[in-house]
Formats: sequence, structure tokens, C-alpha cells
Amino acid sequence: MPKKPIAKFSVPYLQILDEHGKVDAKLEPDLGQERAVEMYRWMRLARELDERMLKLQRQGRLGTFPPCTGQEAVSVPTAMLMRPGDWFVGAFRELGGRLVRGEPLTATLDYYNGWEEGNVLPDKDLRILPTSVVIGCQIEHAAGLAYASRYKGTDEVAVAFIGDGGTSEGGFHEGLNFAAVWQAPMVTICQNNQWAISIPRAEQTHSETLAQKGIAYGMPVLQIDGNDPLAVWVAVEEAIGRARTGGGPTFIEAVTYRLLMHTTADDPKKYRTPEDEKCAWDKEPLLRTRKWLTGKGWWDDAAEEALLAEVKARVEAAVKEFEAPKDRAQDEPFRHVYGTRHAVIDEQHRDFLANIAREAEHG
Amino acid sequence: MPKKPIAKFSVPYLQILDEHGKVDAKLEPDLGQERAVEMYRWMRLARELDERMLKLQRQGRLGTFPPCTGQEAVSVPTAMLMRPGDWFVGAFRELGGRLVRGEPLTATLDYYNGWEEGNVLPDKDLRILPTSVVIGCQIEHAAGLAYASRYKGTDEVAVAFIGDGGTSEGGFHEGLNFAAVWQAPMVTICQNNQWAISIPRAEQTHSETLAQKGIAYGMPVLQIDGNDPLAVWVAVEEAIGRARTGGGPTFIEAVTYRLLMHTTADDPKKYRTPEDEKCAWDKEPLLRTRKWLTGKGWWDDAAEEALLAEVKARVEAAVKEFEAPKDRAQDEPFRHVYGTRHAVIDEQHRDFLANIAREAEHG
Amino acid sequence: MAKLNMVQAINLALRQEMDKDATVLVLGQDVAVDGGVFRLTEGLLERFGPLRVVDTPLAESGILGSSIGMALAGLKPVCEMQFSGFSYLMMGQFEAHATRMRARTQGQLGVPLVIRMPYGGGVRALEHHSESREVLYAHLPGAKVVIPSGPRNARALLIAAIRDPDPVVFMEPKHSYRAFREEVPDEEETMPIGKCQVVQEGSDLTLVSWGAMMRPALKAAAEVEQKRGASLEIIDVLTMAPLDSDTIAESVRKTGRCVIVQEAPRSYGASSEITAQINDKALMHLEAPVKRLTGYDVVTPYFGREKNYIPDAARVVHGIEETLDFQ
Amino acid sequence: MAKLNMVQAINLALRQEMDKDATVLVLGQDVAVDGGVFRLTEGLLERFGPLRVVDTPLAESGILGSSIGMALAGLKPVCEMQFSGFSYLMMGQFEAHATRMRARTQGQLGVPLVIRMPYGGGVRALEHHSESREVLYAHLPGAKVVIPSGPRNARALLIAAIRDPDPVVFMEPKHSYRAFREEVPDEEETMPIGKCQVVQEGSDLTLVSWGAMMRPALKAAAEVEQKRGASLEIIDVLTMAPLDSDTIAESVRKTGRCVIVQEAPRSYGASSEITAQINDKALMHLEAPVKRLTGYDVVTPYFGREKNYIPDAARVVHGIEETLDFQ
Ligand SMILES: Cc1ncc(C[n+]2csc(CCOP(=O)(O)OP(=O)(O)O)c2C)c(N)n1
Ligand SMILES: Cc1ncc(C[n+]2csc(CCOP(=O)(O)OP(=O)(O)O)c2C)c(N)n1
Ligand SMILES: [Mg+2]
Ligand SMILES: [Mg+2]
Repeated sequence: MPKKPIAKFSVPYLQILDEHGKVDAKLEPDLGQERAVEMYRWMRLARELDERMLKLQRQGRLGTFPPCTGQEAVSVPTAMLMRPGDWFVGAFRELGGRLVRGEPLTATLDYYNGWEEGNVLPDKDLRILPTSVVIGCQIEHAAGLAYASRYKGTDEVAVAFIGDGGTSEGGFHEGLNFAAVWQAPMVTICQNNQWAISIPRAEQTHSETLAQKGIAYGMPVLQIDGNDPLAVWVAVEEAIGRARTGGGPTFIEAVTYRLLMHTTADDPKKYRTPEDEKCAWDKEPLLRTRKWLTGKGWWDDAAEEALLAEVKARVEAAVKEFEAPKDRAQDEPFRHVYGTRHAVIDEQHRDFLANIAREAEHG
Repeated sequence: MPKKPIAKFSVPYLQILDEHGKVDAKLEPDLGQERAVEMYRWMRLARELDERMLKLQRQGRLGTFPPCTGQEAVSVPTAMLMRPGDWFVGAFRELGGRLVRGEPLTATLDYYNGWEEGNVLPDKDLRILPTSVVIGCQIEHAAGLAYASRYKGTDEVAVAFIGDGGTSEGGFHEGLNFAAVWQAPMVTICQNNQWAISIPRAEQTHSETLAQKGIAYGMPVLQIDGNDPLAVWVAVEEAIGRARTGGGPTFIEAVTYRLLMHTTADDPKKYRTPEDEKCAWDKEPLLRTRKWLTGKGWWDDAAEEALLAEVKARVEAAVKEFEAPKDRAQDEPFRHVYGTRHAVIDEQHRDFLANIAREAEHG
Repeated sequence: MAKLNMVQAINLALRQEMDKDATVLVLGQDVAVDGGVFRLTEGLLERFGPLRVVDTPLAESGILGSSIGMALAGLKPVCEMQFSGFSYLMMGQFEAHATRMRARTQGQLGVPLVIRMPYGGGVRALEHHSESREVLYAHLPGAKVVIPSGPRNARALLIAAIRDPDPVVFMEPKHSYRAFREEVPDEEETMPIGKCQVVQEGSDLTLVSWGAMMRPALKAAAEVEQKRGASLEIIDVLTMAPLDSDTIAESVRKTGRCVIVQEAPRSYGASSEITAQINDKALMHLEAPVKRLTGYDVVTPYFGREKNYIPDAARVVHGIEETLDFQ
Repeated sequence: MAKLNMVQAINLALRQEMDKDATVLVLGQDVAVDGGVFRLTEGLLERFGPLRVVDTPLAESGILGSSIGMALAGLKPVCEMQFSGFSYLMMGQFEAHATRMRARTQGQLGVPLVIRMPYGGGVRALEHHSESREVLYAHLPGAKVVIPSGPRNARALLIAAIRDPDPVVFMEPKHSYRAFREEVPDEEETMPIGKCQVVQEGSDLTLVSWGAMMRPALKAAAEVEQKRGASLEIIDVLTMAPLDSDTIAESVRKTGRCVIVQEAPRSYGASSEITAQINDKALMHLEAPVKRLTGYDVVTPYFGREKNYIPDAARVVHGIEETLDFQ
């Protein structure tokens, strides 16, 4: 049946630095040596911390956690492009970005070892939201944060992350729709790492790309190679710039891969092959970034060796600090139910302390 | 920045019978006289019932209800195209379609006068779901109904309706995504009547069309003139046909207008002008359908007069039946909490009856 | 001082607080141009403009979720659920974030916000427009749940709720919206969140209720007092969470008898917690079982059958008399 | 007859019922290829194929909403919420449709379905993986809430739940998944939904609990019995809604004393309803206040501090002794 088209859309794709380290010179952003090297250093630090956490977990020195290995190129450049007043609204695989943004390494260690202390920032003005374990909620929060910028007349941007699986949640839909209706300064980056635990991308949704989900809200969309920090740099810079200057929200799909298990409690052998993983390792971001830097003459083996030693030392120091004995009051939760005092909490607080005292006494 | 497009989409538009009654002969479907007239008769019956309900409500003889006037051309042809085994999953402005499907007029009257009896079908196999007052939920139900067809290996289709406002709900998003992932036989029709109570379409979402929301799920999409029953006929026939033969779900935006108040409790003067409404009345569906039928030589003033008398009589009879005294046991709810008996309900049931008896005694 | 109904009183609270505090904003479905489906927010758009009085898309989770974001950014959102019956769509955000952000960050981040929602029956409305489900919110640690019963306390508690550092679910008994008027002072007035109010002192029986049920409770109390000269102490709960059980227990220790009137279904309802608190703190003073007069554990009937399903004054009178007569 | 843990017992129930009834299907996140994050559904995909064992997208409301559609079409979906902490995202569908379809249509349409969800603490998991919030479901008219406490009753009750004509929230104490084994008969076995079970008769005190708390309760009971020769009657609630209060009240009328052990926060928790039912039906037999040993009204702490926040045997022993000693 002949019908006339009344609206047309396309999903553009961007890759600048390919898996072999070859850069498309026409598209290459001008980071300059210092920032380029800094970017790589953050990625390497995140990788090192991730690997170390895996060991700690296996040794029973850390709780369950979701490794971020292979996804460093998404959140690190993004966080570098953000200003202090902007809001970093993570899902839970943005370790690199969190570090760039100023979160101490010990925060992540504390968090995954069952301590709320891991959510307490050295300075609340760092504007990093704690992880939203309930997937999708953070997109709605980011829409509200972005609205607040408009409300206050500032140019602060909210940058939110979500996984491929997360795009199926109602909260993703509602949050993006709000942001678009409000033309709020928000950038949403979907880390499409191909898996939501055992569910492959193709079973999560029937759409050809995840990027096109943004078309539903009338916002600019883009798919990029998420293992290419230069594509991330260029795409996010453009999107943040547009948001900051009143141009509204953007939705970016960053195609990457979850190289390790979902969390340390997961066994990927149940649902994917070693070959799949091998293919993905060939495309991982650190190697190509190093090649690019080396090609530019900004990096060499000696620098790499020095960096490795440095990040190992930093991680080691953080682990030491994290494991140092601390006085963590057991009754802390009673202090933070409400911002005001109430008899029902005080009463139970006394009961709690009495129970602890009694058990201490009777062993 | 140059980026290569990797996916392209367009939203087609379909109109066959325009507001002046002019038909695009190349696109005109071959309903034949009988079905064409039948279609108009259902639309007229729905309109008459709607108008009569408005009067009843104003006289205090009916509760609050949402008039459907102006939207008859969406649900009537759709319901005519459905087979007995298909599922009709309404929002709450599909009066015409419900009647076509076989729901008695008294059901609607009962429903809007506060009686669950209005949800009890003469035959459960009519496969009409009760209204989902909570907006959006019905899309998820329809996805499950459609999945059940696949499960059972039947070719039954679920046809779901939703308003423009409803597209903002998470349930809309989750339901359509499930249907698409399952390639389930489901057709979703969005009655874009321009308003969600006082919120105009443009403030509901930033997308150029509502149709394009289906792109997010990788399903065929289409925008049609929802006041044109021939466009609805053609579009829905194609979509149902595709669904029935394993081609998966379709999303259709039917552009129409809510000519009256949101519900009888609403006052549209608060948020729109009489001029807006006047413009919309000029495009309403019944007039153009009558013109089309007349042009075909299938209709004349005498037929119209006879039809008016007939629908008035039918509605009058339904109102009489609805208002006839009935024995509606007050304790009915106790019988339908569970499908099994439990002491806690029986106990409260006795208490309820005792309370009623006591109040009857003491006045 | 003017005689206002609850709609006007709530509107006044919003207007005064928005006048005073530029970080307060109102958002929800139809709250701006339309002034709210119950006209609660009428006139606010004209006074404060569209940045502070925001019509949102039709999405309850989006409304609360974005309000949480706003609160994190230092604003004080007062968002509206058009009816409490649709609020369960935001339960995820409420349970996971509104109630927890403070504890999650050991006090570093709070989300001061108010969720207004009309609840309860008696207005001949469609399905989902008549329920009373306050415990779903009250059970969640970190939640504050406030239920006013009249224009004056609605105004005072709403102002307190907006100033509160925590998320407050503010449940408005829609049956009482226009049912009666009270003197409401022009000058600002607040009431403490977390306190029950003894609205009448007495010695023979403690009558506890909240929200729309305060009306039949008061009516029944007057009737019983007149009929048999009994002296009733009457308590308006006002804050469901955190519950001020001390005030209730103290009263029951004095009277020895207690009747609780609740609109919600009985099982796992608020009156059960109140009964349990009396068990804890006043059991040995009880001269009769605590009587819970409540809605039934049935799916709220459509309005054709609604009347008999909501406790009324006659049921309360009977319950009070039975409890007074209990030996 | 084999010694099974709860994971195996639930898996057995699913397998047997799917073998028997071709309308039963399982759906949820990671339930098929992965066999469930706790391996509850392992082997089902291989046996029943992808049409009957369905990996869904990541959307809780979609999972329940589509299950409701399936049930309306005559299937019997057993859907899974990966953790109860994410189930609040489907509260809208649950409150509006699962619990109401029967009443809405005066019995013409029912939605027989089961919502399985692991709940509760003690597994050193991330936030939202440790809560116990059964009353949020139990309070809703039309909902059935079942909480097994061991492998054998888990198997029997799950089969009963699948055959039940109503929506059943089946809350699995994840702490007990692999904590112990029981003999579970190979042949089909069911238990009635809506009945408490007296697991031990006694005369001095009634000890009531459910789910994971049955373990510390039983342990404490044994300790007290041994220590001071007290005779305890122990009740496993099993069905939270509709609650079988008669069995509990009858016991308390006999023993005069009662302790309830609950993992959830105290206020508006299930033990409050049980206390209120005892007030209604056994008050005059009480020789001591009913004691509720519960979680606290605090936001569930992360696992670093979790231990002291869940009632343990020592707390239960102390509570029982206090109640026995009460004069
Ligand atoms: C609302 C909700 N449902 C389920 C889960 C359990 N869960 C944790 S991570 C995860 C998969 C997430 O996939 P994706 O969004 O792609 O993120 P990724 O893990 O790949 O980074 C699931 C199902 C959750 N945390 N929240
Ligand atoms: C979840 C939910 N939120 C709010 C409402 C209140 N409400 C009833 S109809 C309506 C507007 C619906 O707009 P739309 O979807 O465009 O349908 P229309 O009324 O135009 O047919 C609203 C907000 C509701 N019924 N359900
Ligand atoms: Mg993923
Ligand atoms: Mg509309």
C-alpha cells in the first residue's frame, strides 16, 4: 500500500580509532598530549583496580562485585569532559569515570564490601550519585537533576549511564521522555556491552540498534564504538556541548563488551563461548589506545612499565587503607533513617544496643 | 562531524477519505456495501450512546464517564476486522469497538454507574478485556495474550489500544518491547486524540510523531488519519494480517481528537479554546463517512433518518434495561476476593451482614 | 483568618510556602494549566510561572524519580500523584531511592520532597480512585506518611512536610476536600510531623482514627457521649509513620479501652500496628480487647456498592458501645 | 525420597508440575539458558524448550503484566522476580490487575499465576538483595502470599500455588536455599494454601514465625526447652495471606503467652497483624504481652552491618525467656 513518509530518521555511527589502533585522521579530536596520556592513565588505573578486586573477591576479602574490564573507554573520556558542576549519574560499570570524577579508590572497595561508607564522598560537591542497584531508576533521577539546572539557570549537565539491559525498564523510557519534554541538559550513554547477565543483546530488544530508542523521544541519537575512546570523546563532547547551551538531551549507544563475568557470582560459561570472549578481547580499548599514543610518539614501553608500577602501587595503597582496622559503629543505620529524631527509632535503637550488649556478655 | 548512517527509518502516513468526504480511489479498500454500511451504523450507535450517557450523567442517572465522541472511526473498523478468537484490549475510549465486538450497551452503562456487572460479559469467550483504568498496564497484558497464541500455536491476535498520554508510561514501553522480542501477534493502536486531560500532545512527548515510538522496538510503524475509517481499515487489516501470519507486532498512531471533555468531571475551557474544538469538529469521522457512503449511492437521507430512529430506540431500550430495578447483592465482593474459601473472608462476611442487618433495624 | 475547605487550605499552604522559598516547586499531571483535577493547585501557575508549576507527562515513576533528582540538586519538589491508586507505579522509586538515599549515604544526601496524593473513598469515582493503602508506604523505613483530617491541620502539616528534610507521603482524604470548612489563620502555622493529636480528652475509652475516618469517629463519639454520658478521649493520628505510639498508649493506660477506626482493609492495616503497640505498652491496663473497625479484606467495590464498605458513624457507635460494655 | 535442599525442591516442583500440566510455563530474567541466578530453574529449558522456559527482557512490570495476559489466555505462568527488592517495579500491575481481575469481573476472569521471588537477608549481597517486605503484598485484598520455610514445604506449597486459581506471591527465603536438606518425597505432595502449621505442640508459650526465621526460632526453642524444661508450641505461618489466625489464636488461648519472630522491620509488619488477631481472639487468655522480635525500622544495612539487624537465636531465646518470666 502506498503511504507517504512524514518523518525520517537515521542512526549515525562513529568510530575514529579502530581495533588495530588505526586512527581516522579526519575525525581525530585534538586532545593534546597531556590529556591523551591522562586518559590512558585513568583507563589503566581502572583496569588495575578491577583486576585487583577480582583477586580480593576470590580470596574472600571483598564481596560480590561487577567487573568493568573492557568498558573503560566509555566512562573515562566522558568524566574527563565533565565540569565540576555537572552530575555524574552512573549505572554500575563506570569505575573509570568515578575515579576520574574524584571518587577515592577506597570508596569502591568499601561499597563492594558491604559498607555504606563507600557512598560517602570526600566532598558532596563532587556530584557523583551513588549506584542505583535498581536498574533504570537513575535515568529518572538524571532528568530531575537536569531540570534543576534549567530551574536555577545554570549550565550544569547531567550525564547518565545505563546498560543494554536497562533500556528495557520503564524507568529508562519515562526518564528520557521527561528529559526531552523539558529539553533538559542531559546526556544519556548506554553501555551496550552485549549482555544483561545471561541475556544477549538480541534477546533484550528487537530493535536493530539501541541508539534508535532515542528516536522515540525526539532526541538526537548516535551509535559509537564504545571501545574507541576518541569516538567517545567526540560524541560526548558534542552532546554535552549541546546540552550545556540549551540544545536539550542526547542519547548515545556505546558498543562495547563485558569481557568478564556479570558479577563475581556469575559464570559466563553457562551462556557464552570462550571464542566469543576471545573475539571481544581483540577489540578491547586499552591496547588500541596504547597503540595510538605510541604512534603519536607520546608513549613507549618504559612509560608503560612506569605506569604499571604506579597504578599497582596506588591500588595497593588503597587496599591497605581499605583493610586497615576501622571503628565502624554497628548502630550507624539508626542515625540515618530520618533527618529528624523520633521516639520509635530511639526506642528501637536502645533495644538494639541492649541486644548487642547482652550478646557480648553471654557470648 | 561526519558519521556514517547505519540504520534508517521513516514514518509513513495514510489517509484515504479526507475530511471533505473525498476518497483516494487508488487506496480505497473494497469493503462492499454491506460492511461499509454496517461500519457506519456502529459508529452512529456509539455516538448516540455516548450522547445519551452525557445526558444521563448530567441528570444524575450515571456516574462520571469519558465520552468517546469523535473517535468512533478508530475502534469500530478495528473491531470489525477482528476474529472471534482475537483479543480486544481496550484503553477506555473504544466504546464503538466494544459494541461491535459484542458487548451489550448495558455493560457500559452498568460500568459507569459503579457496578462490576458491567465487566461481566454475556460470554467470556467474547475476549474483551475489562478497562484498565491504570493507564499503560493493558499493553503488557496484550503482550502476554499474544504470547499465549504463539504458545498454543493458534493464529489469534491481540489488539491493544492506548492514548497519546499513555505512551509516556513505562508499561507501554515494557509491553511493546516484550511483544517485539517475542515477535508476538499483537497490534497496538494509539488513539492520539491530542489531549491527556489538560496536557496537549506536544507537552506529552518531544517526538515529532507518536508512531516513531515503535521504532524503539524494531517494529513496523504507521501514522494514519484516525478520523478516516478507510485508512484505519487498511492499516489495521495489514497489521492484523501480518501478526496473524507470524510477522510480529505493529504500532499504529491514529490521529484523532477528543471532541468533548476528558470525563464528565472535566472542564476543557480551562485549557483549550472553542476555536480549537470547532476546527476539530470539522474533521470528525461520521460526517465524512456518511458523505462517502452517499457518494457511493449506498446511503441517503431516508436511510439516515431510519438509522437515527433505530439507534435511539436501541439506546432507549438499553437505558430502560439498565435502570430497571435489580437485585444486586451488597455482599457480592466477598464472593470474589479469592477463588477458594478462607476463614478470614467468611468471618468478615458475617460481620458485614450483621452490620447491614443492624443498620437496617436501627435505621 | 478565613473559613476554608481543605482544597483551599492546601492551596494556601502551597502558595505561602512557594512565596517564601524559591526552591519549592510543584509538579504532576494537570497541576499547572488545569490547576489540578481537584483544583488543589489552582492559581499557582499564574503566580509562579511554568518553571515552578510543572505539568508533566503521564508517568508516575517519572514524576517521583525526577523529583528525587530535583531534591538532590537542592530543590524542594512537591509532586502530585493524581490519585493514590496510581501511585503504585512509583513504588520502585519510592522504596529504592526516596526512602533510602539518606541511609545509603550515611546522611550526606537527603531527598526532601513531598508526594501529595488524594486517597480514600466516598466520591462515587471509577475503580482505583477509592482505596486507602497508607501502610504500603508506612511500612517502609525512611518514609514519613502524613494524613491530615481537616483544613487547618492539612495546611499546617503540609507546610511542615515541605520543610521536612525527608520524603513525606502526604495523603489527602479526598472525601474531606470540600466536605467542611474550618478557620485557617492567614499567618503561617505548622504542626509537628511525628505526633498524634489528642483532639478531646476523656476517661472511659480511647477512640483513634485518622484522615477521612475522623468525621464518622467524631460524630459517633458525640452520639455515644450524649446517649450514655460516656467520656471519650479522641486521638487523631495525623502522622502514620513514624508513629507516635506513646501518645496512644498513654491514653489507653488511662482509659483501659480502645476503638480504632480505619478505612483501609483490615489485615496488615495500620490499626493492627496500633493494636500491637497497645499490646506492648498498655496490655495490662486493657479492660476489653482493642476493637478495630475497618474496611474489609475485599477488593474495594465499585461505587454502586461502596457505601457499606466504608466504616460509618453507626458502625463506630456500635463498636464503641460494645467495647464500653465489655466485661 | 531424596534429601534435597530448597533449590532442588523448588526445581523438582517446577519440573513435575510442568511435566503434568502443559499450560504451566516459567518466565523471568535469566531463568532459561542460565538456569536462574540461584539455579532454581536449572535443566528446565533443556527439558521443556524455549516456549515454556522464557528468558525475558529486564523489566519487572513487563514480566508480571505479560504473565497476567498469559493467565487470562488460559496459561499458568510461574514468573520470577530475580530478587524481591526489584519487585516493587511491578507493584502497579500487582495491585491493579493480578489481585483484582477476579473481583472486577465477579469471578468471570481469574489470573492464576505464581510470582516467585527470593527474599531476605544473610547472603552478603548488594543493596536491595536482603529485604523482607511480605506485608506489602499481604495487605492487598485478592493477594495470596506464601512463604515456605524448608525444602519439603517449599515443594508442596509451590505445587499448590501453581494449581491455585489465584495469584500467589511465593516468597523464597534465599538464606535457606542451600542451608539444609530434608527428605522430599518423589511422588507429588501438596500442602493447603491458607493454613498455618503447628510444627510442634506445647503448653507454655506459642512461638510463631515463618520463612528463614523458622531456623533461629526452632534453634532457640530447643535451647529454652533444654535449659528450663519449658514446653513450646511452634507455629510456621506458611501462608501470610489469607492468614489463618484461628490456628494461632487457638494455640495462644492454650498457652497464654506468645512470641513472634519476624525478619522484616517492625512497624506495620506481619507480626503486628498476628498480635492484633490475638488481641481479638485470645486477649483474655494472655498472661504476658505478645512479644514481637523483629527487624528494626531502619533502612536495611549493607552486609557489613547486616548480622545484628536480623533476629538470631540468642535474641529469640532472650525474648522467650522474658515472656515466660513475665508476671
Ligand atoms: C530492576 C532490576 N532488575 C533486576 C536486577 C538484577 N540485575 C542486576 S544487573 C542485571 C543485568 C543488567 O544488564 P545491563 O543493563 O545490560 O548492564 P550490565 O550488567 O551489562 O552492565 C540484572 C538483571 C536489578 N539490579 N534491577
Ligand atoms: C497510571 C494512571 N495515571 C493517571 C491516570 C489518570 N488519568 C485518567 S485518563 C488520563 C489521561 C489519559 O490520556 P490519554 O492516554 O491520551 O487518553 P485519553 O484520555 O486522551 O483517551 C489520566 C492522567 C490514570 N488513569 N492512570
Ligand atoms: Mg549489558
Ligand atoms: Mg489522549
